[in-house]
Amino acid sequence: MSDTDTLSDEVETELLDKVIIRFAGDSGDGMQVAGSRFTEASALFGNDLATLPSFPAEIRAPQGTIAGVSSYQVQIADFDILTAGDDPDVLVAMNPAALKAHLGDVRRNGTIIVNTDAFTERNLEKAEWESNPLEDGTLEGYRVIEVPMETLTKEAVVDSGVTGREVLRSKNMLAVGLLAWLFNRPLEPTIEWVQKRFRSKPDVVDANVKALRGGYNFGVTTEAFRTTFQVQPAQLRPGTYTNISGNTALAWGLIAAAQRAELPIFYGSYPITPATDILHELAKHKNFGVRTFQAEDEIAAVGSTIGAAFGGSLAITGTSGPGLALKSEGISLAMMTELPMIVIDVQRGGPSTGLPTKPEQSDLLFALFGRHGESPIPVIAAASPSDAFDVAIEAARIALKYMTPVILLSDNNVANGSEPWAIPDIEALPDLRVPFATAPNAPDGSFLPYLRDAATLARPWAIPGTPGLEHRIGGLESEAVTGNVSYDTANHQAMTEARAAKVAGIANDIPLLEVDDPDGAELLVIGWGSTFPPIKAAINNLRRTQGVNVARAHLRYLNPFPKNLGEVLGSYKKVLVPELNTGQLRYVLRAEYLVVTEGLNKVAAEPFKIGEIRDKILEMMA
Amino acid sequence: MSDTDTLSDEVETELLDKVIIRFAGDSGDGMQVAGSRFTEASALFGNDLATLPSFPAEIRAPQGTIAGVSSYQVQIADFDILTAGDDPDVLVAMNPAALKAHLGDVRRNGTIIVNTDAFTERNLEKAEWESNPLEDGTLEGYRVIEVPMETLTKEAVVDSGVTGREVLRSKNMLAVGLLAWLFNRPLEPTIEWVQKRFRSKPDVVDANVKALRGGYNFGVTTEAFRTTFQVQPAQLRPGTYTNISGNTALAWGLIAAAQRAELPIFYGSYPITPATDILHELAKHKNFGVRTFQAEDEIAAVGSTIGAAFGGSLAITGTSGPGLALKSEGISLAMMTELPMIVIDVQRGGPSTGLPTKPEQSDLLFALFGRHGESPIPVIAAASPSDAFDVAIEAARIALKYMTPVILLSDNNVANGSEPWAIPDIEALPDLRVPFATAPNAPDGSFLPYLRDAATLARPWAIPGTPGLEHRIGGLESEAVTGNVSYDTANHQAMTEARAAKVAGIANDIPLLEVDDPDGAELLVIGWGSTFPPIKAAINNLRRTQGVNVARAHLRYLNPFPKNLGEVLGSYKKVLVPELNTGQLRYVLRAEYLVVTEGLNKVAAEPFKIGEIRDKILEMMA
Amino acid sequence: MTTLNYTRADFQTDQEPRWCPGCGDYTILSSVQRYMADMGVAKEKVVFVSGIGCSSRFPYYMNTYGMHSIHGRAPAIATGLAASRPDLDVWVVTGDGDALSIGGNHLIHALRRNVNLKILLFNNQIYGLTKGQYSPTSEQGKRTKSSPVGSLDFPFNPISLAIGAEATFVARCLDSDPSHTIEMLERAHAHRGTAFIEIYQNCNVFNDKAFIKLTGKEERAHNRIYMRHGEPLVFGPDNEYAVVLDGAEAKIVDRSTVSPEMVLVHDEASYSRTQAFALSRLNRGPSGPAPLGVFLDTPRESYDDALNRQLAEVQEKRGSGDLAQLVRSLGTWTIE
Amino acid sequence: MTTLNYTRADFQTDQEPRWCPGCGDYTILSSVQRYMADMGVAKEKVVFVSGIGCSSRFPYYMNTYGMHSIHGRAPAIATGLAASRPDLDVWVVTGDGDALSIGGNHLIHALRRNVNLKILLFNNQIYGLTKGQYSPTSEQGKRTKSSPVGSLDFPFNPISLAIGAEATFVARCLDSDPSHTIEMLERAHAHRGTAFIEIYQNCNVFNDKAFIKLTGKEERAHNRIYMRHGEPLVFGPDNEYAVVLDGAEAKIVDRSTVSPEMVLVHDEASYSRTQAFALSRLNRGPSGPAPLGVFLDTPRESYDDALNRQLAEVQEKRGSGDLAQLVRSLGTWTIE
Ligand SMILES: Cc1ncc(C[n+]2csc(CCOP(=O)(O)OP(=O)(O)O)c2C)c(N)n1
Ligand SMILES: Cc1ncc(C[n+]2csc(CCOP(=O)(O)OP(=O)(O)O)c2C)c(N)n1
Ligand code: SF4
Ligand code: SF4
Ligand SMILES: [Mg+2]
Ligand SMILES: [Mg+2]
Repeated sequence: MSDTDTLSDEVETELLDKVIIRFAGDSGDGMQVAGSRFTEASALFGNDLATLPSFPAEIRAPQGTIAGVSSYQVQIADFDILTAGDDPDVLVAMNPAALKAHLGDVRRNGTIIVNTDAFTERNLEKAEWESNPLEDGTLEGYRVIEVPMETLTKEAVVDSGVTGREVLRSKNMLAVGLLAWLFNRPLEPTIEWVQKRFRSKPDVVDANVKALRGGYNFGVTTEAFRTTFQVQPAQLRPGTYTNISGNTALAWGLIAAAQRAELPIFYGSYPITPATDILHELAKHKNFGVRTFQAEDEIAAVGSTIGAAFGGSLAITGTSGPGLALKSEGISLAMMTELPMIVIDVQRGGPSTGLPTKPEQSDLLFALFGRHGESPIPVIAAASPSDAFDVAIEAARIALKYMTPVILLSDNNVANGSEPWAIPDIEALPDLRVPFATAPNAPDGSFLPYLRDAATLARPWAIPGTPGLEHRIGGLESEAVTGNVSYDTANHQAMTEARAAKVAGIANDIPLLEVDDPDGAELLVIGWGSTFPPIKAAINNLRRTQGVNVARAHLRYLNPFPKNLGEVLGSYKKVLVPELNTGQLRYVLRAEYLVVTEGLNKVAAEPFKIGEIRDKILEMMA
Repeated sequence: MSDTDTLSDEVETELLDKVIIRFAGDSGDGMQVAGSRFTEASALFGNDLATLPSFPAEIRAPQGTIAGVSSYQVQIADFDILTAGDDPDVLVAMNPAALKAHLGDVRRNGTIIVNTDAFTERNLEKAEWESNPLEDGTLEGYRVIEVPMETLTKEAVVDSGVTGREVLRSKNMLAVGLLAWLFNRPLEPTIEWVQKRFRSKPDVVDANVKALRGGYNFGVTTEAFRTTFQVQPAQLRPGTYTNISGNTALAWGLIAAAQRAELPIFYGSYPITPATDILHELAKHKNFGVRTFQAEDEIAAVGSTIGAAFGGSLAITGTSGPGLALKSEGISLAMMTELPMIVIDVQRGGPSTGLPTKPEQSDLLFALFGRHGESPIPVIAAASPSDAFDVAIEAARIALKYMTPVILLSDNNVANGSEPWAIPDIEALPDLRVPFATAPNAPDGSFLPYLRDAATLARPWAIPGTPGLEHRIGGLESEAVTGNVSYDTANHQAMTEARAAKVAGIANDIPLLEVDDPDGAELLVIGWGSTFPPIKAAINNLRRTQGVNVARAHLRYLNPFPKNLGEVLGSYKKVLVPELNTGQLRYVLRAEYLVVTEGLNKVAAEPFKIGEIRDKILEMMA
Repeated sequence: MTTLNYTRADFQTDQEPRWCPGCGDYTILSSVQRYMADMGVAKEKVVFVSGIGCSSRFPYYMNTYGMHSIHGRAPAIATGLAASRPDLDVWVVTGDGDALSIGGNHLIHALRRNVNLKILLFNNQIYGLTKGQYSPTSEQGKRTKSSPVGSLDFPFNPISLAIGAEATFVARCLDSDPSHTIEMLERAHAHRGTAFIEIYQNCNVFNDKAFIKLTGKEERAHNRIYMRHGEPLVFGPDNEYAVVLDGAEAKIVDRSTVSPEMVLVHDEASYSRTQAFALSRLNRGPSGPAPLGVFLDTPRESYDDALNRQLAEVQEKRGSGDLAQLVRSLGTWTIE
Repeated sequence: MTTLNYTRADFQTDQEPRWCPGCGDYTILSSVQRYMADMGVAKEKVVFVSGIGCSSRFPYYMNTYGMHSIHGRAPAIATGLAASRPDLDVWVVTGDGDALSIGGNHLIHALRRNVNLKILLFNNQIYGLTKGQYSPTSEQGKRTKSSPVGSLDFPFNPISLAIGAEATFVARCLDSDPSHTIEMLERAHAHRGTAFIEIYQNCNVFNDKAFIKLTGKEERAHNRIYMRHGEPLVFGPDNEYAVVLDGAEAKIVDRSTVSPEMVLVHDEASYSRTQAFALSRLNRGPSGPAPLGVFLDTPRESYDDALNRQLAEVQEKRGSGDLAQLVRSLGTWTIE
């Protein structure tokens, strides 16, 4: 089992809060204006540093030709050190020629905002595309946001009194509005500039402001994701890499787990931001024997998943906070019938509908205690987009081996962030095969569905269709071994203890917590889930730039904890726990180990900036 | 606010694990056989002491007349001290005459199992009933189990080869079967006796065994409740008393709260054992302006309750564990829209469908953390059947004053147990009135739905229909003060903190924890919910019989805790926490106060016997 | 009654609608605001309850009381409000996903119970807010991000489902036909009990032109079958088509091929509900001629009226509740 | 195919049924066990999935694979099982509360999707297990513990709801008519896709004699309308009643008052579904003449067949999945 910490050595990530956006389009598309407006509006980005290198605009070439493409690159970084000649993370391509000219420079898995209205037959020809890049897979591997900019601009400015050619002139403002939503920028500075710039033509002002708001609204309404920071792959260890998002890595990890377990996948789900892309990704891979089922609601999603688990599939259901809240009763049934199942919770800003496109880590206590009755189940969390692949496999291993539902926690940062991922050797992935019960397991030739394996305490998996092992399972308390309904009090005590012991026993089957502590630090920074990249970057930075001696550890297993966690916590004078919640892991550590830790907590629904963690560490070291 | 401890002084309860059952019927009804069979089968009742005083059977009087009634009383006690001449807790009345003869002796609020088939016009006349006691309210105040014994016996023995008069002779075995289910007795001893007694007539054996099982099945299927212990009202303080069950006390407490708040009740619910009787009780009192709504499911139950709260009702929804699991998302919405609401969870054996008729306290962590996102809400628990009345009023007070959903925890013991209750002076009950907002609260004449009260941090309650205060609320994060949808990160941080501070602030508005510690004990026994009667009885017994010096405290408020709880816990060398779960309050006390406590834990789904608590205390004092 | 002279502006809020430019929701919003200006109900009595979806953002843009609740639960929340506050005018706004996917159970039970609610279902046959998955009304085989090789789901016909669930008022209108929409809002408001209106709404970003047969300039005259109570069901630019009954089945024929008395006369008031059901089967989604207007208007006592009537009857029979008497009703004993 | 010669005993378990003596569930259990003995399917391929209620105890008494799941969710759980294991014979047992109250959404979506499931709904018009509250099929005004002055709820007609929800096989039978029950089980099993059977089941403790009109010795002959495909709908001791169409509405008339060709001929195969809907409206609950038998049998491709067909088609087009190739599909770069 690779643990997050070993992985980190492969990818020596250096996280820079930095975003590079390149606007490309026809000279008439107003890309310079769009770029400069957006940069000015970005003045509020922490300790902004905005550099504006602009590429030499081609002399007036025919519209739609590559030669006629002009571009404008804006670079916003939260950090003083900039590597030269960085590739743009985001390309705004106003037509096929702009895409053709600049696609090559875009960072792998970067975001491409493309004006679909301009992708006409004629324009594709003029830009020398053989086939339409939007459909022929050229843009595979990039996050593509398709925006019908002309249509939206026309409708946005429809009653602004602007007509004819003038209408489409404010198309660039629509792009700025969408980027304002994507990068959390205020509209006011741009509105003020437009009002001043076109004060003599009120309807042009009106059109530009309406287009600006139209673009912003498109972002709000289509819940397009906010990307605010980018993992800057500094020094990578030898290997073959691809750039991957958390949701994609989770989907591929599940497919890999199914192959290693030689089981078909059944994914029962219901669309919800930010988990829907797992359904979208898995739906593409029917040729891996993946069955995706878009249920009528989350209760049917977890219900159908229980049915598929009963039938012998690797059964998974994925959702976010509000969906997990609807699945408590179903998960409790899966726990009582002791069927293998993975429940993915891609956390988002809560509570209730909350902030759907915002990251937060506020479902931990819900994952641990979110069911009526004594119902402990394993909980595991992905630390970064690339870690999600291994965590999916580990969740499957535990679910299958111990015949239990497992909750896999991710969040918006992991799901929609992306980073380089060292492609593993598929054959070297763990063997997850768990034999189905095929023969009676009782002396008298009968089958006892709750006769537990001595080592794992798991009950046998006898799937329907297996001759001679007919049996009934259900939500009422079952009699030990026979599984018949039992109201007997002593039996209920014994079964409650057995279910708890089975989950607790998993602690003997997971790696000890590794601590990155080069030279005996006094302060330990410990995190879980998506705080891994910013904690690691902050500590690397402090060690490298100020020689600060601080230890670092990251928890993948939240239930059961690694066996040495208590010991690790006890061996440090101070412990800092950064979390995007009000201190949920700290609460559990107090309960489990009576240990006092310091928190760095915010639910401001933005990932931690490296500076925030760095300053807190320095404060605690002072 | 009366706290549970003050109440206990009024009712000096002395709990004896003791049940007295009287079988009454025609001499031909085989009551002696039924009684002796049941007693023998009870040998397994802990340190059983079975006494068999039998009332002189009347000489053969005409069938159905009072004179012809014979009876048999069996008394099972788990405790050495018996008060003479106790009234029966359970009367099995095989016909109207038996009921007429023995009803007067039955303990108030006792259980009456009546053979409805015998309540014919003729039999009523012969037993000198003016009207049918089953319908004219005579049995108000008793727990009545109506059993069509002749019908059930005929159908049970239909293919046992027994015909004519012989069929109904096994009617008494049906009664024994039902009592075996009610008091958790095995059937085997009675079956063996029947096989021996009628070994020469196999079809009579078959009929008796089928009738026995028929009675047991009727109990199982109709989930009739198990009563195993009885509060023995020893010395009561002066006052007017009635005997009340927890579910009835809760319903009446809600009606009282509604009157004190001058609000109509809306009870949105869905039938589920063991909470259904609250719906049944409230449905009787439409003349108190009580609206009960049997929804299609628990999600619609909590949804309709949210709608009624928005409309200005005192809105309550009641269920058990599996239903609470379906209400997490709805409760999260109520918390985000900050509407007043009471959510009653009558806990039962879990997890999943679990043991519906069994008591357990295993939903505490689920009540505290059972929602996605940062969603703390007040949690309060009823300690005994009579305490439920005050707890209902206190839950309403908190919900209305702080504009928040409140979870009220009860369980099978409280719901179906019964005890003497000192009838309070209605006028002296707290005034719960909370004024609706009727005027704009902003300088510019507008209405700000999230402008918080400085003291309570509660937002104003402006109900639809109020001119000028039109506003929108919802599940998305709201902007402070205006309530408009806000994606702003700083606002989300501020609103998360405000919601948490509002709930935490309630600690300043609830009584300090009272400790019953006459002479400075070293050991504190602290409990919550339905462990109150057995803890109190065990400690009273130890103090009285062995002069043991032990302190006792009971928590009504589980979130927020009373402000002095940390201090109280710290001032004792040893703390014992008896709970019908695997240590959930202990876990929370460790997290909140880093305090180590000893647990007395069982999920054997039976209430604690006095002896179990007594022995644990003695063990810890040794 | 003070005379209410509202204008549409009175029903607009300071929150600027956030739908995509060109979305059908804008026109429905303006139709509702225009209707409510003349509805004759005090603004503060009107409450909009929605679930989650682009359509469910509606309450933020209406200057009345409103709740943007959780996915699928608006009918249940509105039921609690309407049942406890009979003086209010409660409207539910929901989408095809919100009402027919996760909210299906609450919808059919609200329709069965006949609570005093007006349910507006914006059917754009797609999940808009979550960016384009198929919905329970999407045509089978539709390719979307969650059904890349075509969806397997056979769609609901919302009108047939409503009629099968004992609904007492069922109608359909088009987002782009404001006057007919306003007429339907009026009919729904006049109906005491649950009124269900399916509004075909165009989502121009993820399911554009789904209703083109009914909105496209040339085709719409051939496909809109406006139903008027008591009038023969004829349609087409020159009323050249007619609806007839073939046994229990409604069929579209060339009017010239049948005698006038064969043409089905629309009867929205038939409690057998069968004719309304037959008309609902005329179209398999909006891909051809589709009936518009009121399918069924068969009032029966509303749930909240019956609930409040029961309360009054019990109060009358037993007198208003006396708590002091209630707490003694199980018999008492006194200790001096 | 090995010859299966099962007897009823092969399908009985060691768990003694716990229903009340005289409950209708016993007869249904024996009918199902008798049918399955001759169904010709290997016992281990049969799975019973139930929700919660007295009826939902059924799986414990069938010696097959079974799951007693949670309230209302059996159709969803069975969907996941059937969709992933097309080789299995999946049966759902549910009650009027389990399927039409909390489980309404999963029922209508399972019917719409046409997954390969046989759904047996034991309609006793009461909540039995929770001791006698009214259910969505209880007659309006019914006095029960949760409705002491009469329930306000207008009941569902389960057949009308199923037809409105696009069900492809809808039938009804009586617990106390084992041979007809077995005939319906056979028809349901022969139907590829979702088959829905409403079984009138007497709860003799909380709702005794609810179906007396159809089971009482004298009355039943006057009230049982057995439907046979292709045969005229006539019933009564001497076939003295007949069903006719009055417009789209089905009505019961004295047979003597109409000419033979007026009598409606039963057509269970009409995809318009309207005649079946009309027949479903003949009875308002079991209080009078009620149709029994198959209302509708209109097969279309089952959801699980389509799902597995899609998997095969994609596998054929793209070859079975190659993980090594997939993880490189976003483009890679190598660091030496
Ligand atoms: C419990 C829950 N599940 C899923 C979602 C995600 N979600 C939000 S809107 C939506 C679909 C909305 O579709 P529809 O009702 O048709 O509205 P539209 O956006 O098309 O107007 C979904 C699945 C959610 N918000 N809550
Ligand atoms: C989530 C949940 N809500 C409520 C219940 C309580 N409950 C058990 S059975 C039942 C009704 C069963 O009625 P029906 O389906 O008609 O079955 P019957 O007992 O009549 O056969 C209810 C409400 C439960 N077990 N789970
Ligand atoms: S996504 Fe579709 S439905 Fe939603 S706002 Fe945009 S156009 Fe309207
Ligand atoms: S309560 Fe009714 S349905 Fe349930 S087992 Fe008894 S008779 Fe049958
Ligand atoms: Mg939609
Ligand atoms: Mg029922």
